[in-house]
Amino acid sequence: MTFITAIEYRPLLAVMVSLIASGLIYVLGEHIRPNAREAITLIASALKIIIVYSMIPYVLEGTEIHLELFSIVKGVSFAFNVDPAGMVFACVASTLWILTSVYSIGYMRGHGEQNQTGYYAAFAMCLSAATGICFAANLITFFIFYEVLTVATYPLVAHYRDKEGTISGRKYLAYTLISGQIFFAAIVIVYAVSGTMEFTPGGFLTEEMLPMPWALIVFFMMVGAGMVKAGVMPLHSWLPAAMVAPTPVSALLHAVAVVKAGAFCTLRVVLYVFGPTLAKSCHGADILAWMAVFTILVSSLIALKKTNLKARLAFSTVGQLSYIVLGICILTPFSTAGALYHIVAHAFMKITLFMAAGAIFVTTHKKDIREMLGLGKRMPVTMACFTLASFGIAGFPFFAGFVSKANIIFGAVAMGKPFFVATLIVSALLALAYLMPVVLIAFKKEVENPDFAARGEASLCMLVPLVITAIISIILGIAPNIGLHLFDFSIMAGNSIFTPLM
Amino acid sequence: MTIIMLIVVITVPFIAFDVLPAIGDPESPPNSHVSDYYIEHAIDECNSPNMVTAVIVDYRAFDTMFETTVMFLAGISVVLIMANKPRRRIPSPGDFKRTRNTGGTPIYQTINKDVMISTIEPLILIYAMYVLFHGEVSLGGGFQAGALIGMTYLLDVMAVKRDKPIMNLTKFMSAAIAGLGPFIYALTGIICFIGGGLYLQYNKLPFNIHEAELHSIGITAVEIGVTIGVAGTIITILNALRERISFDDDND
Amino acid sequence: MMTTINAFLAAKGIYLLTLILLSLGAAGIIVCNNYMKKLICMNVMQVAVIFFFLCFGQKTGGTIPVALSEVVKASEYINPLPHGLMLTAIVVSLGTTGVGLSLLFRITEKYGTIEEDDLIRRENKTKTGEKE
Amino acid sequence: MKENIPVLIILLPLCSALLCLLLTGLHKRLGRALVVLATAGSLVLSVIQLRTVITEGTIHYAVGGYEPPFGIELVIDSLNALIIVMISIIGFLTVLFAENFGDDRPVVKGSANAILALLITGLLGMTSTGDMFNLYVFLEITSLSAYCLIAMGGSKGVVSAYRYMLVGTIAATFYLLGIGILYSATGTLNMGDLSAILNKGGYDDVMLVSMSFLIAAFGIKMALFPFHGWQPSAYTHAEPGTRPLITGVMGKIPALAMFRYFYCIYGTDYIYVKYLLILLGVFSVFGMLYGSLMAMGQSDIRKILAYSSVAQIGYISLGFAIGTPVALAGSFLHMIGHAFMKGGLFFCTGAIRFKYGTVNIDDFGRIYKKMPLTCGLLVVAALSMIGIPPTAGFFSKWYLALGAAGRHEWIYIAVLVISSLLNAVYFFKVIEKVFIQQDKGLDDKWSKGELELPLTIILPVVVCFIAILGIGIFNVKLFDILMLTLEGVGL
Amino acid sequence: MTLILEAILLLGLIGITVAIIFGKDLMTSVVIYCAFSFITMFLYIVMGAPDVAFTEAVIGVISTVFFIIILRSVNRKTK
Repeated sequence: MTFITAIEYRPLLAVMVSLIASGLIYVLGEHIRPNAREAITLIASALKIIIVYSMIPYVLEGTEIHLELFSIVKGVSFAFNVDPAGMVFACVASTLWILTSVYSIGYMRGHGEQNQTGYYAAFAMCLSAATGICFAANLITFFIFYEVLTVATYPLVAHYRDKEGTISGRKYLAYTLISGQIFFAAIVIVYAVSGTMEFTPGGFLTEEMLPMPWALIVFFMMVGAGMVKAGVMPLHSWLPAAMVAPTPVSALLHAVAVVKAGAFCTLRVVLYVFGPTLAKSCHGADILAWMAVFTILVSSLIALKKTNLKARLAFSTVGQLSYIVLGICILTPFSTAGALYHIVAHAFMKITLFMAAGAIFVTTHKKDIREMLGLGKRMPVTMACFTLASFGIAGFPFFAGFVSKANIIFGAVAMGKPFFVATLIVSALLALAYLMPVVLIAFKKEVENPDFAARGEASLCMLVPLVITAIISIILGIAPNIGLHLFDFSIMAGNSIFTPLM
Repeated sequence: MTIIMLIVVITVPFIAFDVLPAIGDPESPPNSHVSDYYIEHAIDECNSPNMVTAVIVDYRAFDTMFETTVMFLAGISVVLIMANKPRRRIPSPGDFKRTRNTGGTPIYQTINKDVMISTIEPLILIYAMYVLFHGEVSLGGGFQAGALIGMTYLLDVMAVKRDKPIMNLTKFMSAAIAGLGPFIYALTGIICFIGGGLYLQYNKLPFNIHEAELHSIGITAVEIGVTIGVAGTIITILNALRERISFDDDND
Repeated sequence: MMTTINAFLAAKGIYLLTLILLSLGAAGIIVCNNYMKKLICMNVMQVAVIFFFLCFGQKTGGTIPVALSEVVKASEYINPLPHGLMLTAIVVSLGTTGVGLSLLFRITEKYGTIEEDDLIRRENKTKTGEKE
Repeated sequence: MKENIPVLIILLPLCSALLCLLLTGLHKRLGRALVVLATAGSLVLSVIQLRTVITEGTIHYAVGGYEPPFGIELVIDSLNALIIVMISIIGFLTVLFAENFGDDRPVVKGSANAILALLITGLLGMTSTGDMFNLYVFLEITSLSAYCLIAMGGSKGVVSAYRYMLVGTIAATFYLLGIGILYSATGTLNMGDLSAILNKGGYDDVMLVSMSFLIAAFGIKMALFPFHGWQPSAYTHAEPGTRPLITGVMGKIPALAMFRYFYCIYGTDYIYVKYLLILLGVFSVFGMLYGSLMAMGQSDIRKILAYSSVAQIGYISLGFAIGTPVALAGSFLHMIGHAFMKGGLFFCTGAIRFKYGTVNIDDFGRIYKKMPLTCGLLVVAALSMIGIPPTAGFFSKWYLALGAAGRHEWIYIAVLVISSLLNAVYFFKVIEKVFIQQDKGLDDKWSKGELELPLTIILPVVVCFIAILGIGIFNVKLFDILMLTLEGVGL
Repeated sequence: MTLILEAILLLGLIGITVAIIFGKDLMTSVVIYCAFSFITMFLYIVMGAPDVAFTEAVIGVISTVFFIIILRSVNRKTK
């Protein structure tokens, strides 16, 4: 029983819960009724939430939850370590899983999708991998889950089994596998020069281990994996292509697990492997920050031109994720906390937007923004949530996005980088520019669109999660610390990295 | 061109590097290190004046067991390869048929059967027995004996009309018998376990006689195994080939 | 004169000839177009390597390795070890030849030819209708 | 009896092979039952032997009671013992699996089982022997049975077998030539004794010349890059029931023998060693790239797997070319892991062929619905080939890369990365076909019973599945066992 | 003296091999190969290996018979 009750085993349990659920769904899925299959998903996600939340008090107290299972390769163990940064991501992922699951049930049934068994199994597997990424204590454990995530996402991206799905699946694999293999080579080099792989706040690599040109090369070999998943330009193009998948998958990709895993990877590499000192002295952080700035601006401009709602949202994600990367690369406690908190904020806001887009698609089969004239009449609740989330993305005060962006800006100011500040402000305006038209078109009063005459929201399964996430994103803006202490965690993580350097 | 290149590639290393000992030098490593032991101890350890026999069935008996197995393996390989039912040939060029009718007198008509069967074959068989049982004192051994028996069968098949040799073995039976030979060999080795010895350690055979005699018994048993194996294999291969190809042209 | 030739042969000559035989066999396997000839060349090659082993087993002034009396001196007998080894090698070569010949027969039966170039042509022709 | 285990492991399959035909004559199924029993017995004994070796150290078994260098010696160290377990497992599974293929005449069944058992014997013997010439005999047993099994795969198989036979005989002759040189220089055939003599010094030229012949010989036998010509067609057309053993294990054992010569016998002190290492490295690098590139162009799954074997053998010899203990351990982990991956993939191919009679990947559309178990293995094995954690392939690659980093051979790491990406291209092509392509509506040739396949096919599939993941997750255990032997070996 | 004899015999073998490689008639090749076996046997005796020679004598006959059996179903002429 100690296995269940002992606090050290909680991270393992959190990973195993969804892994077992995934296996069960794959093996039993075709033989049991859909209701039973989805019950497995829901039960697992509820369990996962309980397990993850139960660790919050310990982490708040500063207790180290450390679990070493066995040696995974000679000299390195398969180990979990729960720290504030990982906790932030884990809370987001597990909370959103249950919401997404409920939403998926509504979406998949409403849409009459094929291959639902495989879908739920792969979804659970992704969540398993994401949790593993949060709690991994060293590079190799991290890499294992990172690759599992890559592979498990592939069937989701290629869900429709048609030509388009195949092509975007290939694109996804090409980007992630190549970067993953390069990441692998970098891990080998890091292990060879330093002899350790444990994530340490403030990094464990030093300049003596990796002299200058090598440091920069290895830095980008490692960060590359994060950049691909986080969609930093020029490595972003798989993300819009993956839009062909069903909307819950997009939600997973954009909000819950995949791109966040990329951002998280960047965080781990920059701050826990290289550390601020080396990242700065090898200029890796600077270059990466400028790439993030470029991405933020360019992706917002591209988003302006897209008329497909999901594509527009996808480019919005590309830009927003670069906020996180930028926050990390500014290398101050504030900006780091802001970046971490942006994982939370963006997750809730973007998932609202995607769920809304999915709800619109399922009920009205509209994808193009220009066809949504007067949609507000038909789906007022959905569109209201969409509006709220749009404000959040733009970074209005009292929305979750504001808190994180403000922190990143504080950091940029502290480091004396006015251009970054300007970028953040400009991009907020651009975000308004590409999201507001949707709202305005939908709520345009003068025009009567015959398609949207009668009122008709999506099914409750879809509507409820949507409303919940929208409300959460407001609550998090007003009281960032409520309930889960996510903001505290972010601050703790920032401090733990930078305090030793002060 | 290829020929010359290959010759150069293979021979040059030997000319360039002086790696081989002079021929006939009694002091050279291959002639002194291990083999002196064999020459000096073959008689007292193995009770076998023929040192080659001592080497192959006693000192390196393990090799020879697998050598016999290789023969058996070759036999059943041929059986297996030939056992495939003939399929339709892809082209049907005329040359195939033409070459089959090369004409001439069938072999069995050119041979005096009486001389063959009543004189030559028994002689060869007796010689084979001699070679088999005196392998340890004079030239030859199980392998040669087996080959001689196989040759007798070959002659027999040539002398009488096909399908009517004295011992009409099917290829299945002969292959099974060929397997028995190496099995006898292996069994001899296993019997040594009973006396508490290692594999093929003849002096631990569980018989209550002098050690040197035990070696003789072991060697003889093993030689019989080799003989059966080799003879069986040769007969098997012959049978298998014969089954698919008309050995004589007596069907014309 | 005689001794020089003898010395040369002992040091290099015999080895050289053996190796030339071996390379001829190998080359025959490669350049011959006919599968039967390839098989014969394969045998030649094996024979050559047997010579190679027997070469350095020779001993000047030694007799064949069958003991003539109870007391033996090592220098009086030719090294028996290579003989033992090569007996095995010969047997193996017979086995290989047997298998090779039966394979050859199957090839003839199926393709009607044992010339390599004809065979490749016919193989390509039947690529589609292959039955395993 | 316990001290006789090393030789019993070899004897059991041998005796079963020798008696198989006789028993088949008595009753149709008796011979096969004997072979199954014998391989199972040999598997049990090999596990016992592995435990003994780990606790008590290397076993030296002098056959016939003659002390080496006068008699033949079997040497079982932890490395050998592990490989022997691997051979026994795959051999046993293949014997079970082969039941479902080939025609049913007693002659054919009996001889085929006998030859399979002899192939296992040969492989086991090659692994455990400590005598150079004995190795040759086992090499010939292995090759002859392989020729025959390849020839059983139809008329194309016969041609491939014939070509393999010619090339294989060249290899065997080169091997004899190599050991002839060694014997002529040292006068011994025992590997331990030889090693002692060679390491006294003064044998540099002998080592160079003999090693070049041995590299060519083993290169041909293991299908190392420039010598791989026979391999793709032979692997493709081999008898479908025995293909897992031929493709999974047969190429590895010559590699093990090469390792023995290179590191255990020659050591790394002679002056030519670095040239030989570079030579081996070049072969492996080109092999890895060439094999993967060729595999990308194929549509017959057997050909894909055959070419991928060329690449995977490159991984193994890359470890030898790097030469540090860690890299060597990586090589052997890959050897063991790859045996299960490639064996497993061919079990899958055989199962699909058994059920639907096709080997072309274009026909594989959506078969995962009808054969979930087989496709599960297919995916796991393919991921392992690419090197996705936590499968076996990743960890062997890890140790190889670590070894390369330790010697600052950055180019090898780059090639490892490129090669795994190329692997990914063609394996995801197969996975795509299996999961995404439209159903071709092939008719099921086996629809008896509840299960998707007969039990004799399901068992190998499941065992391989477990083994690939198990070797991956518990690789450190294997690594420690390997290190017992490899600790002082290498650079 | 034996060495010179060996050398002469080896040269003969090389000649035979060349004849086999360039011959146009397979039957000739096989028959020459029989002669090759015979010379080989002789050479073994010269080298002091009567056991090997004995074996070679027997095997030479058997393998020649095998060759001839197969040759009956194969086109004799070659390019």
